Amino acid sequence: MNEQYPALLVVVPLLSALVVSIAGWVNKRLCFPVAVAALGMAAWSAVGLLLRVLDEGVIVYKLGGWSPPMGIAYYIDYLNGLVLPVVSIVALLNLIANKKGIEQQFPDKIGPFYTLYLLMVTGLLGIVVTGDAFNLYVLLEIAALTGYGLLAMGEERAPLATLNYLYMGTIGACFYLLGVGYLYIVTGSLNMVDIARLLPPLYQSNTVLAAFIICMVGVWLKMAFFPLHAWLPNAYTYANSAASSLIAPLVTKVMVYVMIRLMLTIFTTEFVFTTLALSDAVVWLAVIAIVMGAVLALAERNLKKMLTYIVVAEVGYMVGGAWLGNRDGMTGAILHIVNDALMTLCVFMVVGNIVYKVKGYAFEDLKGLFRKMPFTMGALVVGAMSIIGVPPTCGFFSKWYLIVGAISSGHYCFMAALIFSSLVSVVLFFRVFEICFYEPFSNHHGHDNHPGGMDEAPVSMVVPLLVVAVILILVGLYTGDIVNHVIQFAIPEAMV
Amino acid sequence: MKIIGLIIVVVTGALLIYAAADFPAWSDPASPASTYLSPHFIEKTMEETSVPNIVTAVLADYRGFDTMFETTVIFSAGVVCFFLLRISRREEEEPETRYYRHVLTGVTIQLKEGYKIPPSDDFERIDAAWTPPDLIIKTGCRILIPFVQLFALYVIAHGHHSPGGGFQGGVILGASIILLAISHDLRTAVRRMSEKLMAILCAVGVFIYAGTGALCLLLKLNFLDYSALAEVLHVDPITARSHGILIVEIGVGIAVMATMIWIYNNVSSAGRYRQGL
Amino acid sequence: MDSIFLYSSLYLAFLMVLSLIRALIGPTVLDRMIGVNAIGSKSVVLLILIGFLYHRVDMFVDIALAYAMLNFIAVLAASRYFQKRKGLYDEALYR
Amino acid sequence: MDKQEEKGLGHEHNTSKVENSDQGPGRRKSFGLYVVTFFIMFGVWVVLSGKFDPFHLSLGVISCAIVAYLSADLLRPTVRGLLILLVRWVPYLLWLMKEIFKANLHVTYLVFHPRMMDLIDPKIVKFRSKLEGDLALVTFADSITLTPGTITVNVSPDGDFKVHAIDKASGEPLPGEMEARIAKAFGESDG
Amino acid sequence: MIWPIDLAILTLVVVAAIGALMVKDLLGASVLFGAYSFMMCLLWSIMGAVDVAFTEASVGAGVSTVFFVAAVFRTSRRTRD
Amino acid sequence: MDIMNIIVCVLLFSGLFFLTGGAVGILRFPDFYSRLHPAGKLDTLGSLLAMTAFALFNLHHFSMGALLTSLKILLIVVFIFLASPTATHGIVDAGVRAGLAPWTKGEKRR
Amino acid sequence: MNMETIISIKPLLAILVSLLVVPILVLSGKRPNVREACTFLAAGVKFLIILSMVPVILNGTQIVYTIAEVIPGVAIKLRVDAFGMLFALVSSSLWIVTSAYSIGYMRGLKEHSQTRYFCFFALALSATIGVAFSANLLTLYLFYEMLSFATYPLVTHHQDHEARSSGRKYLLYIVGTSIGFVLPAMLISYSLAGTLDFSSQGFLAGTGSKPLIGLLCFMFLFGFAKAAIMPFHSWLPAAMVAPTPVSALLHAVAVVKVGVFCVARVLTGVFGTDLLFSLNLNVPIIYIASFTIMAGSLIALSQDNLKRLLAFSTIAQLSYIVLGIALLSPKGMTGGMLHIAMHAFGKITLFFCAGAIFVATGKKNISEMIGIGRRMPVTIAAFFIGSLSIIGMPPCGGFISKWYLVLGTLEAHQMPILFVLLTSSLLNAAYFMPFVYKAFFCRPEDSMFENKVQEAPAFCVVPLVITATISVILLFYPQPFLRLARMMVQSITGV
Amino acid sequence: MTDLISTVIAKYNYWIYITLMMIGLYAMIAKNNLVKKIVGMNIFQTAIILFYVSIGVKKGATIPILEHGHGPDAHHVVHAVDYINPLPHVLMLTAIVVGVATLGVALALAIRIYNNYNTLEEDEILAQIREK
Repeated sequence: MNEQYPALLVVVPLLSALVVSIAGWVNKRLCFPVAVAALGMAAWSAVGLLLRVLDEGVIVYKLGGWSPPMGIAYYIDYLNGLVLPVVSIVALLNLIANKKGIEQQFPDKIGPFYTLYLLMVTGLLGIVVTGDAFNLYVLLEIAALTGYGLLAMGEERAPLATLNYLYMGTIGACFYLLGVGYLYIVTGSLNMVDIARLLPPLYQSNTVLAAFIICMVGVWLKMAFFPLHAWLPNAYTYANSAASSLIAPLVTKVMVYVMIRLMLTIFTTEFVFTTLALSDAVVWLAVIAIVMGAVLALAERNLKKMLTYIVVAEVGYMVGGAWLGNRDGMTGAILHIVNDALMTLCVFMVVGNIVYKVKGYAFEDLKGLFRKMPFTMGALVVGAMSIIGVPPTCGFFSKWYLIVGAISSGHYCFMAALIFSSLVSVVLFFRVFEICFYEPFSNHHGHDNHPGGMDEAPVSMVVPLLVVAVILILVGLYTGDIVNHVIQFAIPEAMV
Repeated sequence: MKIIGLIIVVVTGALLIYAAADFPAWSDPASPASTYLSPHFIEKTMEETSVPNIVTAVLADYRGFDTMFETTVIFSAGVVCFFLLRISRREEEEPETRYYRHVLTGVTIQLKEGYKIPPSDDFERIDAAWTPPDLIIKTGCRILIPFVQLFALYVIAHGHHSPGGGFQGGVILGASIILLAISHDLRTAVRRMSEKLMAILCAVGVFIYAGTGALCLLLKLNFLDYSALAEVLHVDPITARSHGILIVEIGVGIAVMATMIWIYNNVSSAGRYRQGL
Repeated sequence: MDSIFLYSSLYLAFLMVLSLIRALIGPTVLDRMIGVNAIGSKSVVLLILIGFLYHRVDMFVDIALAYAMLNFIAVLAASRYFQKRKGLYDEALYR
Repeated sequence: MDKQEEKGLGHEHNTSKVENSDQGPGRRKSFGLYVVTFFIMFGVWVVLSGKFDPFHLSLGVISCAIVAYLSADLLRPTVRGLLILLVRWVPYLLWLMKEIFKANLHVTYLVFHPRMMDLIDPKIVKFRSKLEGDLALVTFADSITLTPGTITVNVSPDGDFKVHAIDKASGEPLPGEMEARIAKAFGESDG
Repeated sequence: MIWPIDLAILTLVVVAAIGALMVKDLLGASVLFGAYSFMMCLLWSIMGAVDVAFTEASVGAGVSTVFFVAAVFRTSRRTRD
Repeated sequence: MDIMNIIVCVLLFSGLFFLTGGAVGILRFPDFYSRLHPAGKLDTLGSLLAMTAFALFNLHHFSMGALLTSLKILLIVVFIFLASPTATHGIVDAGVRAGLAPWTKGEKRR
Repeated sequence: MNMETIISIKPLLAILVSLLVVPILVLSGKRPNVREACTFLAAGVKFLIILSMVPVILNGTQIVYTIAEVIPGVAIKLRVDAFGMLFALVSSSLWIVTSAYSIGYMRGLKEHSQTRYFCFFALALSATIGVAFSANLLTLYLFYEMLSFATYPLVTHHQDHEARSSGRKYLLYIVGTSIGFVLPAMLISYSLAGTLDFSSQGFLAGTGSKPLIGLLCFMFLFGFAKAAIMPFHSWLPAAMVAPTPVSALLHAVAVVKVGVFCVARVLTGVFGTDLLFSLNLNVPIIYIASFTIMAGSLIALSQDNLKRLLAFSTIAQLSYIVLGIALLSPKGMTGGMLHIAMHAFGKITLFFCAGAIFVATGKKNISEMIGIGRRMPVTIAAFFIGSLSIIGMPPCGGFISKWYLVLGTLEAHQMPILFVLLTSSLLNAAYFMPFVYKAFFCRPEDSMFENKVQEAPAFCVVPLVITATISVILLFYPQPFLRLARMMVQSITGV
Repeated sequence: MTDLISTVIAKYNYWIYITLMMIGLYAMIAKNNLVKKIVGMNIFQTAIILFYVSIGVKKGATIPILEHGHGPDAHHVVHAVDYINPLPHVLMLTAIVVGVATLGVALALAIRIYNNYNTLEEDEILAQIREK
């Protein structure tokens, strides 16, 4: 079975989604255990794959038994070997944490919800694991479609926001598809490695250049990179918390992964950084993305929306880091995929818990939460520290690499933007903490005059949250190992 | 917005035109796309899968994995439509007035304040906006539908030799039921193909596909490597591939049919299932 | 024969233009439906013609058949709209 | 043999004067219905498939069985109905072809006539048909639609026709000869 | 060989697309979108993509127009652009 | 050019002629109801003739497969004959229900 | 110079003790006695662990422990050297005392959320020791930030409007500067040198251009805003809204001393004396510090609120330390380092006294305390001793450090600074002595208190007596601290 | 001039796909009605399908279904130049399916929006949101 991990990784969630879908019509109580078992299996396979990659190097899995340029193949190398466990574990933890919330929000549609959830995870895992450019598009659409479904079930404004997301997402996916078509027209191949092999003589071609730009624009649309970010905040804010805490951590990050995959595997660093002279412009865009994300977040009086703008800023981090054009920047970007997924998960799960208990996430709803939900808020503090970039939480270390990369490539503006965004994050989060901490005001100190005592979310929601918080710190402490044993090999030698 | 749109369109269009300048000429037999991978497919498909329709062979075998997810896309669209639109009985406000129609005489009865007629053969429940189905349309469709269905099944079964396959057949099959709903009444169609059945068939269809793949996996070959089915079907591996393609096409057909009907039911009745288009 | 078929099909394309004009200028939705329906019936003929041009008419018959069957579903659906929506709200039928 | 089956395609009006009796939950479905449907379908299948190896034939059997199971009660064929179809319809169809051809020439004449607007004078003609069966009515209505300058606007189940005629000449002969021929084709003229 | 038809239909397709977007009535737009679909189907078959043409025929004629009409039925025909 | 081809051409051209009539008719006729006449009738007959021509042409190289293909083409005709009046009726019915009054002599075309 | 190093987990344990006690404290929320016993226990254990390392350090050995290699070339790493030992010793010993005092103060005022208070106190102490034992800039930064955030709930303990605005100010200054200045400076240093480990001669020597090094130097100097060097000082008076024990330990010992400790560490361990000398960077630092000393003292003169007065006094005194380090002369550096200890004991006594007065009378302003000496003689006596220590007069420890500083200025030939030192001592006297005078020697009719001895609870009084006593003892027996400081200076300058 | 015309004709498919794509893109950006945008989206998607199918076209080749595919002479030699490239067709089948799925979801969303706001015009919806 060890050999079949790459297939199992994607197929198990898919099959279980179908089983869950049927179970939703037969016996609703079966849905949750099946879903958890499937995601657990997927996580197990993902970790197993990572270990195998560490042992043996790149793994190629031929689907249908056809060898790569003919059939579709999975390539698991260090890059996606690292991202896979993150995706599956984030999905698993979030599912466990949101069981109660889902039952509360969709008592009649548990089956469809879990089905969509599992399909979404299938899509995301598939995107990460696949080695075929077109297969990636199909999986992209699975992740997107299920994402629309999950996101649209929320507040009153959710459908409109989601429809906008759908428009943007479709344009993005179609652009990607078009880019793949351009590559196909000049190379005749769809396999990523194969395309990379065929491309070098064609680097000067207009078509390849356009293919690259179109693919990038498509992927940027999907990941909400700055000028193309407009759909993200509303779509994530008004969604239900179980969906937003799955999608916010994973979708943008997986898209960043796709971008890095395009840059490193298909187009190779030589083309991206030597033949093209775009990296300065993109880094400047990233700078604007970070600054705008931070500033727009400042303007929000609503925790969830504020977090969505932080997500926008974080996308700027990763894109900028990847485009700095040196090893440190790329390391930072890849590391930040992992870290940002985890910390975004953490803060969105916190929002989920708050919504579960308080039924709101505007700043006014947060009053006195430190007393009411100490564990949840504790996790929020850890998540916030990570987003701010306080050691030893993991957020610090990716920021470290990004800044070092910025310094060594001379993009001091990018460094300044990172620092600025950290500072703004401090303001953002401590504004929230203040509200949670001070209000309602205790006018005369001395006695506990807060109404009500502790009113924490259920254990099943708090424990995964705390696990995430601990993971944030552990990942931070093991950054060195991750970089030395995994990321270092994920970046091609050619990149200095 | 219009000006922004125009600017974006002009910029993108310029980029695309710029790129198109370097394309190989249209319908050039020597273009890379025609000379790199496709000769293998064209020349080897018959040997390797014994399916004359190369598109079907590539679709369901060489790139069968894509197609599995394509089916999943359709399935998830169905689930999403259901998830978004279906108003469950709990949320649905029970109408004050119910309408029934006596089947034999066509007399419509209006019952207020929640009175019900127990389900019987004589009366059927109808909707407030019920319109009597048109005789010509109804009769015409009544006769057409079975043939449409037969044609759909033919398309699924003959995907190997002529254009078509699971997806097209499934769509036509679904369209036949949609035609029933349009020409008669949504209730008629739903009575024939109940919601639960559709939902389960959707999943079953995709399950047939993915399950075939998983069966190959259990038979110690890679996922979707149909030649593993040779053991089970007692044929040689190449024929096994051909049969495997048929099996997955059937799965696709079932899934697509059920999903199309499911989406139509939800969209046309806005999730209430009371009255459709 | 091929050239006859080719010119016939070009002529059919021209006829489709005429039908398309009706579909474009309306004035009511129903006029558009007539136009589109006419395009559909010409398409069936055109499909078979293309089949002859490719010398593979047996492959194109299926498509034409499917077309003939399904084309009228769309028309029925659109006409069904008016059966159900009659008098329900007074949206301008005319432009 | 089942009573229903004896009636043939045109004789349903006794039990199903009211339309959509096919929706009635209590409608009896006899086994013969399925068998007949199956064979009709199989005939069509053979035309469609064009492959006579056992594999494809068995697929055809399965498909036809599925269609019979799904839609036999929609088609509602009977053995006698089929025979009638062959024996009595063919002459009618030939006659109809002739009429259609005439109708088309007429309309084409109108279409290409430079002063077309003066020639046409649309009006709605109403009449009541003697026909009773659903299928007979529908056949009549469709035939009207296909023949000279007339389109059926509405048919009630009782046989009230509203016909849109493009000019005076087209509307006058209705119901006329066509009704009689259809009645004959469906065996209603003597009943 | 058959490229003249290709050119003709391509032009028609553009006209149909613009028409579908310009019509100030959603039902009309969906009907014209159906016409656009037909054209596309013809185009695929002209280019020899029979399977794609078949799919487009069954989807465009059988399903997506019906979906559009159903959605318009459930919402509104009104549009300002 | 043998006799068969001539028959085919005649049938095809007459079919195209009727189709032309249909296309021109729906452009020229003054109102919705009268436009249905060419759309419903001429297109049907035009298709019928053209299809017959195709069926005959296909039998040129006679074989079992060609015969079946011709039968299929005729099957299309059958379907058109079933579907076309139904569709026409559907459109008319919609027009009536939407409250469209028929054009009468002397009005402007619309 | 090479020092022997041994690897031992002890420094980590010293940090972890107070970290691990936090969950216990949380769990014991409803049982104050258990909670406070645990606090004491942790404080004692921590002190003992640190004490157990003293002989090793005095032998000239360093203790090293690597926690995790997070970035190539940079690990989260602990290293105990003489300077760190000195600082750790001071803060851990004072934690015990402060714990006792906290109990008295908090119980005396029946404060709310005492569990939270003790938890974050413990956290803050962990961070302080962490800073003391950091082996490189990254570790230093880690614990520095941890301390910043752990102190925030303590500063804003009262959760009222004033606390809120002070808390904001605190964060703005501390976190803003650390992220805005220290982080980039650290990263630039890393990309210049490829390492962040402190070394006795600094690791930046010979890497960057002169302006860049200068820029880095000032980014570090102001970045560690906990050192309260002007203009980044005003968080400190604002933070005085915290409960007095917090002010006492954190704003007289842990937090602010962490600031100057960091500055000292960076100046010596990152830049190195040679580099500073060669670029002549120490002179501006000296003048900035001098300015802060003078300005702080002058502002303190005009304060009526006792704690604010102490805060400005602290600002001034902290710059003594920076000044001492920046002099770069062996004597001056010794004096600066010693001043960490001496000022800590003196100032904590003063804060304890202020707190005790508040507990006993509820008064915060000096003008309301005329004649208080009769009511609380022990407290005010301790206050007197503490203020003597700050002024730098015998018989208190402060004298020694100031003496060394004066020697240092002479050694460095900075005569104007000598003047600054002397003037500021006079100013110190000018703002402390009137209070003491009024407290004891006012006319009975002016006295605002009944003439009856009524001290604060014993838990308050005993600690302040202890610290006052230690202040005095330190004059006569400064050996441990002096030796540590000298060792450190020797390792830096070789003298 | 003749050069230009021949370029235009030779790549007519590509120019038309660009035109269609831009029409769709413009509609998605500039149209105000949500369903119109969905129509635009579909046109956008079909434009890409057109592009792909155009890639596959091969002069002088027939449709990619093997002649004499079965029977005794099933294994006679097949020449790649005789058949149109099937791969783009396969890809585009998937893309069409994705298009239908997206269409269904988009329409479902539009219906939900209509239920909430009773209009499909984006500016009217936004005005309603702003009022609240």
